[in-house]
This record gives sequence, structure tokens and C-alpha cells, in this order.
Amino acid sequence: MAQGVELMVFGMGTVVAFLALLVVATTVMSSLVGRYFPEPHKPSPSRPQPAPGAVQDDAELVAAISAALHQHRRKK
Amino acid sequence: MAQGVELMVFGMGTVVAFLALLVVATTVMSSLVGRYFPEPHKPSPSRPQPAPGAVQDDAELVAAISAALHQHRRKK
Amino acid sequence: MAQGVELMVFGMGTVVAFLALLVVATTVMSSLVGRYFPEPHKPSPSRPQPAPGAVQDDAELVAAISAALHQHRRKK
Amino acid sequence: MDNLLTLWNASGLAQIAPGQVFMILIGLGLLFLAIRKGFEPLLLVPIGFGGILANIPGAGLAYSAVDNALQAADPAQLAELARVLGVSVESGSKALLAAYDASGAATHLAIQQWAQDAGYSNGMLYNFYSVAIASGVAPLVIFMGVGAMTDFGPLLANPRTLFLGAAAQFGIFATVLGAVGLTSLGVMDFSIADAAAIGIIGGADGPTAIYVSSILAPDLLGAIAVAAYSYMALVPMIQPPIMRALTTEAERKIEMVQLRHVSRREKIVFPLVLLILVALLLPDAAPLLGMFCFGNLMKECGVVDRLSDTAQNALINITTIFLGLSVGSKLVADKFLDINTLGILGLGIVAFAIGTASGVLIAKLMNRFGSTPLNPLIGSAGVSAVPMAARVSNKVGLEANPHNFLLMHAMGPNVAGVIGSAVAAGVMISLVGG
Amino acid sequence: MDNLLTLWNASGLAQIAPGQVFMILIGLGLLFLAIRKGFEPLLLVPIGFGGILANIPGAGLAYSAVDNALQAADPAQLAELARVLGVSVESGSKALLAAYDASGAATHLAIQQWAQDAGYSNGMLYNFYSVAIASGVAPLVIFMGVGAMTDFGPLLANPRTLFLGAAAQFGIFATVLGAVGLTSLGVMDFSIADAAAIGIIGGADGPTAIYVSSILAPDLLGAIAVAAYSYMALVPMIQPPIMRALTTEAERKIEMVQLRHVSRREKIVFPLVLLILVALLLPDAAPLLGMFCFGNLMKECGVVDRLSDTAQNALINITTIFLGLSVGSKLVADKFLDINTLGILGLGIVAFAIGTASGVLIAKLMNRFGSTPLNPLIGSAGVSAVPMAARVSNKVGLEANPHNFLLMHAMGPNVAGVIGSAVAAGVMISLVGG
Amino acid sequence: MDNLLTLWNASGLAQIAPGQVFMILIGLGLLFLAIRKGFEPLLLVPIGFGGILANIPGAGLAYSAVDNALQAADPAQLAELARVLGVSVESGSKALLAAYDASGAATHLAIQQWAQDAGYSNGMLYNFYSVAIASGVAPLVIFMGVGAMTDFGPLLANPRTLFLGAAAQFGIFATVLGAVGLTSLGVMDFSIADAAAIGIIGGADGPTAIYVSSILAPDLLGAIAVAAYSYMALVPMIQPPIMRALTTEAERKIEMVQLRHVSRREKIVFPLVLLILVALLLPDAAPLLGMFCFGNLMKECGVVDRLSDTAQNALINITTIFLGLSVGSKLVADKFLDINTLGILGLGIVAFAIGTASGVLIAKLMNRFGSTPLNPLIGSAGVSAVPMAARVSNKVGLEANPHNFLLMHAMGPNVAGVIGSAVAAGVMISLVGG
Ligand code: NA
Ligand code: NA
Ligand code: NA
Repeated sequence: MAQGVELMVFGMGTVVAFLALLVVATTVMSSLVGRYFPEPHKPSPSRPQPAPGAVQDDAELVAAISAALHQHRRKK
Repeated sequence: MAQGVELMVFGMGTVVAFLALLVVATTVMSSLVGRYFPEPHKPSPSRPQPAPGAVQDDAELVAAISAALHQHRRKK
Repeated sequence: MAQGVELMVFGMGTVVAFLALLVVATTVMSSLVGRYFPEPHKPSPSRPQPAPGAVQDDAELVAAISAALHQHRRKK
Repeated sequence: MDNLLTLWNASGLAQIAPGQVFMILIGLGLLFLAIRKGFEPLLLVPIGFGGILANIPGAGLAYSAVDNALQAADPAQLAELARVLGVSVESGSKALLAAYDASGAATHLAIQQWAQDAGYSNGMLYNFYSVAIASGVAPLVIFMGVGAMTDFGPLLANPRTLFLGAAAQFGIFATVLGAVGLTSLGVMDFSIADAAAIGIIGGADGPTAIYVSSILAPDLLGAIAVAAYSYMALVPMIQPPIMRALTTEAERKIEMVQLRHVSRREKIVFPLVLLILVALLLPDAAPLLGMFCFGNLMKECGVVDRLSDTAQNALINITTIFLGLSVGSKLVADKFLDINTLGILGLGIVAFAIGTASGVLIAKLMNRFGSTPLNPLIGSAGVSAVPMAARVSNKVGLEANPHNFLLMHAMGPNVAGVIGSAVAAGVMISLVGG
Repeated sequence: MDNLLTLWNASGLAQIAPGQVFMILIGLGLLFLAIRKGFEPLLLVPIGFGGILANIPGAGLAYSAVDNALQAADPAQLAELARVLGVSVESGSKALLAAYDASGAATHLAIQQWAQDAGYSNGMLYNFYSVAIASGVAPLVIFMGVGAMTDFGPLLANPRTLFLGAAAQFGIFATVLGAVGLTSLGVMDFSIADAAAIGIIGGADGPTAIYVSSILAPDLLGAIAVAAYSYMALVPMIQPPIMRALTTEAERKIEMVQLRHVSRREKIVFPLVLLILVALLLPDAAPLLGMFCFGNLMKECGVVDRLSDTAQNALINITTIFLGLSVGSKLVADKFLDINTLGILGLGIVAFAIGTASGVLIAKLMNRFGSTPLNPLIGSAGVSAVPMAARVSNKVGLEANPHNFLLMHAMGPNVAGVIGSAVAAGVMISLVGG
Repeated sequence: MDNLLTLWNASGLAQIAPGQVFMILIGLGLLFLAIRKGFEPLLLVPIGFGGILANIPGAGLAYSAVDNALQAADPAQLAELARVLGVSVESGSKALLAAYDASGAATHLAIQQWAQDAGYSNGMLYNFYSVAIASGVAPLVIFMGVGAMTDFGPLLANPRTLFLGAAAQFGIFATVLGAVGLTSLGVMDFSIADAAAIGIIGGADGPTAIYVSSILAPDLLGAIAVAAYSYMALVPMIQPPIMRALTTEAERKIEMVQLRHVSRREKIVFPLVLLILVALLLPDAAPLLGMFCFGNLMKECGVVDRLSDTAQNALINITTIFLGLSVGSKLVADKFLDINTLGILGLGIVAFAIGTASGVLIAKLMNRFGSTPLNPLIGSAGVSAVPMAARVSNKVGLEANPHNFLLMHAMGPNVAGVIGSAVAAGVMISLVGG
């Protein structure tokens, strides 16, 4: 029984402490990102322009497109 | 050789007996379902309306749709 | 050190010899295929007509189409 | 004639036990709930089907080679086994099994070799369980996939809601206490590790519950997983009465300020912040939360979409199939049909109720002392059960105020609850499993 | 200079044996049939390629570490090995291998450790085989995917066609008898377990054949799988002459009444009915038919479409790749090139022919004594080989009566044949494997 | 209070070592390069994340049960271990570990059993590494997928470009010499096997590098993989200066004749020709090139598109996730932070530079003595790094002549480079690994 109470006290304590720390860390992170690394301009939600000079893997792109076309043709 | 004959007799017997039982079971099942649980009305072939009050997993639906849109966008 | 030199000599030698053989084999193969098994006529890039009498797996085709339709319907 | 006898003796009818019939009916019941009522079908269809397979008499699909050997061995073989284990053969096969379980890895290996030499082999579901669950990999892969499907945007817009995700975990620890209490009263018989694993049902998170019980209480895994997924499906029935009882009409009407826009960069950095905190404070939660953060980073970083897509689809689906069948293997009659299973089912629903209540109460407190209005109904979403619990908050809110859409506000505590129960899992493993 | 010698000795040219050249040509032949003639390419491309890889001289891709050690070991190592096995080293490496195979699991482990310490490791294809086939998992996963692609509608509309699926399995048992007979005549040398595994070729169902031979006759697995898939591809050539010979023009013209509509609920309940029957009567068929029913239930229940889609696509494709390469590993020359292989190929085609004939004859009988007209041409579809055999029925029917479309009617016996051969497999394992 | 101490002792803060902090920063740096700079994100995101996970203090995710036991064991346990290993316990845990590594398979098993009985288990990343890399399977599956994405058309149209793929492998062997030289000068401490594995970085092919180091130098695998992928991402920065320095403006302006049409049949036969040559000459390259040819054949034959699609998508993606995390497990501080790592990073970039230069120089030579014009800029593509290096050739060519599109011409040497480095890998394994 004592073990159960201990587990509850320490367990719940750790959960609350951890998430409280996460609140702090998240808040700090958000304000740092907002201040020093603001988004340049509205990016499209899930397909950001690659950073200038960034490498893009054309072969895979080509493979992906051809697979898509292929599948599309099959689906017809 | 005797072993082979035995295997044939018992094996083939079991196969026939099993499938005969399945014929009976299937026929009974179909008539029970047809009598006591008839289809309420013509359902779309593979996307039945969920039973009233049924739980539907929106998050996955949203994930599926967004993945589909995403892929669609990539395919363009 | 001697081991390194040896590895370089034999390794590089094998690579060059192997690829040189591959040049020969490829050239021979291409000319044989071009002479004896020329392409009958321009096939579509990735969906060749099956050879006459060839077996085609309809069940999978049907499965693929129904899966595609299904997915399409889901995506809507 | 011998062959006919062989076939008859090998048939299920000749070997069936009442417990197996009962468990097959339970399996059919789970399938009915999943298919007809829509109870978490992605898990309960494989679990229910696996449960039926596990109880096919004579097939031994859920048993190891050693189990199968013990059940079928002739006296000479059993005597040999008893000699290796150093017990008397008269003590019966239960005692032999207990001696086997208590023996070390070397003895285990020797007896596995003996069973193999005697022609016995592992059942199909036992193999699935070993690969998918005993190794720990399936829950982790599912957690990665869930991470790749999770949007931390609402949480980042309002980080205070993390407290609600913490509060709702009180159900976990209250249940541990309950299980220990029932044991000290002599009603049930749970070790402290069992109690910890049962408590996690209150976390309302299937893979976390399976992961923890695979480590702390493998024998109870079937009941715990079934309870966890069943109650997650029942959230729309369990939560609303509690939510209404603990809030006033005025509180349920509170409208919340619209969430701010969260930038992509914040979303990319958040899983790394969480990972670093885990690394510094609670390494025992690192496997679960690490894979979760990895999945989320793959989704948010935008440069590995092929991997993220696979983690959310092919990989999580494959894993779900085998995870479900493996959980089903634990529904085998002689392990599942036990008074403890009833205790687990009872304690599980208590855990859910307490978690819901704690979330709502802390939300009320935060509303009273915070500067911005907070509708206490979103507190119940802290139990996780993503996204059902958030949708329940929304629905109950709409009843009170038809223009009040709480869904996005409730997603914050909802995903916080996932983190919260993974943290609780780490604490349990650290304190109890060591 | 030493290095040049090392390279030369390690090269294939220095080590190649005529059998390996021959088997590489067989592999190329299988690829030709698969790619150019369209013979079951999904299996025969990986099998053919795996067969070539398995016969690369000196690479040892299809061998275990112990095999590789035995082939390369120096006299001192062999002497050590012979000592562990308790045989004389003079008896040669064949005898050592036989002693190894006959020894128990503990000796196996010891010798695997010896091979590992001596620097040998398992070949790539041997590992694939161990994981995919020796464990039994790949055929089961494929059966699940096939289940998820199968529509039992035509069977449910006309359950009598199950008898045709039973009748066509006569090919299996006749072939078993044939194999036993050839052995008793001294022409071949098959054990009863070998004979049972060979018979299953007549089931016209690849994964069933592989599953059964992996249990009853692993050494013959390569030849059995190649025969099964080749003859399945040859169904359009093998069946029509037999069908025409056994039916009259009038019988071939019989038009059948249109199939009734089958409700979704029947389709959901059917796999469960089948599963329960298997559980009660033939537990040894439970792994195969259990996974088959599970796949079918996932498809029909309509609430786990993501799992069903994955079972029909990513999962079955991944499994097919590794299954095919693993079967190819059994095409290694020193095991495949054997008079028994010719026997298997010959018996396999006999099995197909007898199965076809039995199906047609029983269909004639059912037509004569039944109340509704039944075209005997659909009897041949009972061998399975889904959906090829059903299409052959349709084609032969159209020749006799251009307005007679038998395809849907033939799908009933066709899927019944899958169930029938899985049942036969269970009987074999129960009677012979125990 | 005891619990508080347990929690604190279990926390990362109480156990963290400076090396772990440093490696976590390295992991974050890799993630930054992958996400923000687009450096090979498909590999570097999982590797970087895995590197962070591996260095979580106290979690032991990258360690085996034996490692974890050694780090945590009490004196009595260590004494028992030392007894089994036959060394003195006073010699310290480093010496115990060395004795363990040097012992045979039987001792390994005994000590694993000891660790298991003492309650220790393998870390998550250690398990991933064992399954994905130590077994060799992940690089092979990725090679199959790459084969299924590769178009040999440009190579078949101009087979001479294979010589460029050979020439660029000079970087590999020069680097081996460099590594051996640094060791003989006492600057570094690499065995000949280590040197061979490091050289493969110059092959500019990730899975080949991982495959070779998993066989020849598992301890260096982390550094080699990170170097290989980082430099592959840096190709657009490393190559152009070298290409410009070694060619004249006139050479860079050379226009090449358009490539002939290559028939589908040639493309189908080519992987088989390559496979046969490998079989006859270099069996040690058979696993890598065999799987590569298999993937390519599946793509080109046109009859197994479902398998080819899966090999290019679900299968390669799943494998990439676990390969990346597994490589990350080798970034654990006490193995990665070593002077040798710096040597590997330095030698790797030298290998790239020499490979690029050799390719360009041989291309100049071929242009001078051949009959058709050949722009030397395509020589640099022979290092592989598909398709980045070919695109670099194209870009540098366009600078000199805006109407000169070299991309397709450079794809020939580019894919030849993949073959070339796989051949080099086979030679290394054959000469050094035996
Ligand atoms: Na939770
Ligand atoms: Na069949
Ligand atoms: Na290369």
C-alpha cells in the first residue's frame, strides 16, 4: 500500500514537473523562434521552397512522377 | 503403398466431409442472415454508412485526405 | 604499406578489367539484340502489349482497379 | 481406422474446453463491437480475430514450443524435462511450467532445444508476439506513425494546455493505488508491477499501454490492451456525464480566444525540444517519446515526405495487423480467464473516469486563476484518446452554446495527454521495472 | 602475385561446376517464360533470379554458415567438426553433413558457433529463406493478402459449387498415391511426407504448396514451388483438351441461371463460419485458413480499409519479393539436380490433369442429379489457380455457345478450390507431419 | 525519498557526460544540415535523430544487454563475468569488454545469458542495428530499390562511359593507400580492413559504404556513413573547382552527339549480362550487384510492376527509416569521439576529390584518342552520387556553353560509378575480409 502511495506521489509529481518544464521550454522556444527566425513570408503549408542552393533529388522526383503517371494510367 | 491408399481415403474423405459441412453451414447462415438480418436498403458497395451512434475516426480521415491531396499535388 | 599498394594495384586493376569486359559484353549484347531481336514496333514506354497467347492476371487487374476506384472515392 | 482416430484426436471437437468456447465467443463479440458498432476497428478487428485463433483447440497457435511440448508430452519426456529443471515430475505440469519460468536463460535454451528435438514448434501467433511485442518494436513503430500524424499546432498556440494533459494522468496513478489497495484487501492479487501496468489503461493510449505491459506485466497484456482500446472507443459514452456533472452551464458556454498562427519553424523545433527534455530528465521514456518525436519531425520538416508518408501508411498498417494479432494471442483461455481480468476491466474504467474528472477540475481551476478564458470542457480531452476525446469536448460544448467550436482548443490537451501518459509510462518503468 | 591468385581463386570461373551452369540456364529459362510468355511473372521472376543467385559459384548465397564451412574447411577444422559430431573424419563431407542434419538442437548450436568462430556466415538467400519460409510466415501473409482479394459472392450465391472444389482435390491424393507407388516400384525415392508435399502441387495453389513443403519436405521445396507455379501458368494449355474430352457438346452449351444477389452481411459472416468449422474439425489447417479468413474479413467488414489495402498491396508485394528469392535459394544445383526433381515435375502435371478431370466429372454428375442446370465446364475451375481456371471455363464455354458467360459461375468452384486444397494441406500435415 | 533518489539517479542530468552533450549537438547539426540546407535529408534526418537517441544518458538505446550490464553491474556481478571470461576483474571494464569481443560464439552466448538473467536488455537502436545492418539486409534492400529506380539507357547508348565509372574509383584505392600511409606514419591507427572501408567513402554511394563497413569495420560505420552522405550532399561544392582546374575552356564547350535510342529488350537483358559477369568473375560482389540487377530487372521487364513499385516506395522507405536510425546508433559518444573519426572525415573528402579528378582526366584522354567528341566534364559524374554528380556536370557545362546539355551524357558514367564502386567493394571484401 505504501508502495502505491509513493508511486502515486512521485509519479504524478514527475508528470506535472515534466510538463511544467515543457510549458516553459515551449514558450521560450516559440518566442526565440518568433524573434530571431521569423518566417520569411507565408509558405505553402507542406511544400516549402527549398532553401537557395539546396540540393533536390531529381532522380527521385522523376521516379515519383513516372510512378504516379504509371499508376494513373493503370487506374484508367 | 498401404500408407498411400490410407492417406488417399482418409484425406479425400476429410476434404469432402469438410466441404459438405461447409455447404450446410453456409446455406443455414445465408438463410438466417436473410431472414433475421436483411440489408436495410441498398448500401453502396464498399463504404457502408456507419451505424447510428457509431464512432468514426476523423483524425485518420483527415490524415488520409491530406495525404491524398498532398500526393495529388506532388503528382501534378 | 606494401599491403596498401598491393590492394590499390589489384583492386584498381580488377575494377578496370571488369568494367572493360562489361563494355565488350554490353556492346556485343546490344548488337545481337539489335540484329536478331529488334523491337517489333514502337511500344508504349512501360506497358507493352502482352505477347500473343500470354497470360494476364485479371484478378489482380480487377483488384487494382477496384482499389484505385475505392481510394479515389475515399479521396473525394 | 488408426487414421480416423488420428484425425478425430487431432480435431477441435475432441479437444475443446469450455474456456476455449467462451473465449471464441468473446472474440466474436469483439468483432461485433468493432464492425457493427465501430469500436476502434483498426485494433479490435485484429485483436478479436487473433483471440479466436488463439483459442482453436489443438492448434496451439498462441503457445511456444515448450508450452506445446508440456501439454502433449508423454511421461518419459516429462520425466526428462523434470530432471533438467531439477524438480520432481510428480508435482504436475503447472509446477513444471513455473519452474521453467523461474529458471535462467541457459536452462530456457536447453529446454527449448529439448522441445524442438521432440518435434514441437512455436505457434504462429506466438511467433508474431515474439517479433512484434516481446521485442518492443511494434508499439514503438506505431508511436512513430502516430507522431507523423500529430499536429502540435494547437498545443504550441496555447502551451498552458499541457497542464491539462498532466492533470488527466491522475487517473493512471489513482488506479495504481486502487490496484494495490484491492490487493492489500485480498480481493485481487496484483504485484506492484501489475498495478502500474493496469494504471496505464487510464492513459487512454493503446500503444503506450501495450508497451508498458509488455515490460511490466506480459501475462496481463491481453486484458490491458482489450480494456484500453474498448474504453477508448467508449469515450463518447463515459466522458459526457462526468463533464456535465462537474461544470456549470455558464462554464460550458465559455468561448475561447482564437488560437494564434504557429509557424512551421516552431513546429519543427518542438519535437527536438521535447526530445532534449526527455533526454535530460526521463531516459526511461526515451524509446516511446523518441520515436514519437521522430515521426513528428519527419512530418514537419518537409524534406522527407516519402518517409513520413510511409510511416503514416504502409508501415503503421503492417505493424497494426501484426500487433493486433499478437495481442489476440494473449486472449488464450487459460491465461485470460482469471478473476484478475475482471479486476483489470473494472479498474480501467475507474481510471478513465478519474482522468476525465481531474482534467475538467484542473481546467476549472486554470479558468478561475488564468487571465484568458478557458472552457473547462477541454480538460477532459487531456486523457488523450486522440481525437475522440477532443471531439467529445466539442460536442458537449456545442450543446451548451451552438456557436462555440472547441475542437481545435481541445486538440492541445488531447496531444498533451499523449505526452503525459508516455511520461507516466517512463516513470513507472523507472520506479517499478528496474 | 598472391593477390592475383586470391582473386582468381575467389572468382566464379575457377570454381564453377557444370551443375551450376545448368541451373543458371534454368534460371534464365524461368525468367524468359515469366517475362516473354507471361508465366506467373510475379513469382517466377523472383524465383528465377533467386535461382541464378543461388548458383553463383563461390558466393555461397544459398548456404548456411555450416554449409559454407563444410565446403571450405581445412582438414584440421574438419577433424574438429567430426569430433564434435562423433563421426570419423574419413567418412567425407557428405557423411559429416548427414550427421549434422541428424543431430539434435544442442549439437546444431555448437556447430553453428564453430562455423561462426571459423569466420563463416550465412548466405544472403539462406537468411531470406530462414526468415520468410522456414518460419512459415511468408506463405501465411500471402494467404492473408489473397483472402483480402477474394470475393466469396459467387460461392455464397451457389454453395453447391463447394463440392466441385472438393472433387478437384482428388488430383492431390491420386498423386500422393502415384508418388508412393513409384517409390515402391523403385523408380523414385520419396518418403510418405515427400509424397504428400508433391501431391499438393495438384492443389494449384502456390502458397499452400510452399507452406506444406516447408513443413513436410523442405529439400523438395524448390522443385515443388517451380512446378506449382509453372503448371498454374499452363492451365490454359493443360485444361481445355481434358474438358473437351470429358464433356459432350450439349453439356458445354448448358446455360446457368443468373446468380442471386449476395448481401454484405453474408459476406462478413462467411469467413467466420469457415473459421469456426476449421477450429472445430481441422486445427492443422488453422494457420493457412485462419489467415485467409482474416484477410477476407478485413476486406468485407468495411471498417478497416487501410489494413485491407495494405494487405493487398505493400505487404503482399514485399512478401512476394522475399518469398520468390527464398524459393530460388532452393534451386541450388547440388540439391535441385536430382532424379527426384524430374519425378516431381511429372507427378505435378498428372496431379493437375486428374484434378481437372475429377472436377468436370463430378460437375457432370451434379448436373444429372441436381434440379438446376450446371455446366460441367465449371468443374475444372475447382483446382483453384484463381482466376485462370475460371477464365478457362469461360473461354471453353464461349466456344460452344457464344452467349454463355460462365465466368462468374466458375468463380464459385474456383475459390472453393482454394479452401479445398488448404483443407487437404491440413489433413496431410495432421496425418503425416505429426 | 528513496524514490526521489531513484528518479534523480535515473535521470539524464545525473548521468550525462560531456561527450554525450557534444554528440547530441552533432546530431542537431546533422538535422540542421538536412532540413535547412537540404543535405541528403532522407538519410541524414534519421541518422541525426538516431545519433541524438543513441547519446541519451542512461537510456542505453545503442547498447547491447552485455554493454548495459557491464556499465551498470555491481562488483559481485563483474567478478562472476570476469570468471566466465577467464580474466582478472581488476583489469577494469575496458579489459573485460575486450576479452568479451575476443571470445568465441559459445562464450558470447553464455555472457548474453548472464546479462539477461541479471535483468539487462538490448537497447532499441541496438536491436534495429542488429536486424537492419549487422544482418546485411538493409543496404541490400536499398540497393534493390535503387536498381528499380535506375535507367541504364544512357549507359547502353554509350557503353564507353563505363570506363569513366571505373576511373573515378581510383579515389577509393588512393584513399586506402592514404589510410595505410597515415597509419605507418603513426598519425592514425587503421588496420588494412579499416582502410578499405574508409576508402569506399570515395565510391560516393551510401549503401555500398554501409555494407562494406558493416563487414570490414563495424566500429567505424557511423563515421563512414556520415562522411559518405555528407560529402555526397557536398558534391555541388566539391566538384566544380576541380573540374574547372583540370579542363580548358575549349574542352568544357565540347558538344556531344545525341544518344541513340535504346530498345526495351536491351534494357531487360543488360542486368542479366551484368549479373552473369559478376557470377563468373567476382562472387564477393554478388549480394550487392545481384540485388541491384534484380531491382533493375523488375523495373525493366514490365510484367511485375506491382513488385517494382513496392521496391521503389514502401519497401525502400521502410528500410531507409531503420537504416538511418541504425547508423545513428553508431554515433554513440564513446565509440564515435575518437581521433580516427577526424581521420575518416579528412580521408573521405580526399577520396572524393581524387575520384573526381581521375574521372575528368581519363575523360580528357578518351576525348583525345576516341573518334567521337567527349566532353571531359562528364568524367566527374563517374564517382556516382546519382544524380547529383551528373547534374553538376550539366551545370558546369552550361556555364561554358549555354546550349550544351550534358545531363543525359553524364548519366552514363554516373550509373557506371555505382557499378564501379560495388565492384570495388567486392574486391575489398575478397582481398581483405577473407
Ligand atoms: Na494519455
Ligand atoms: Na486448390
Ligand atoms: Na561510385
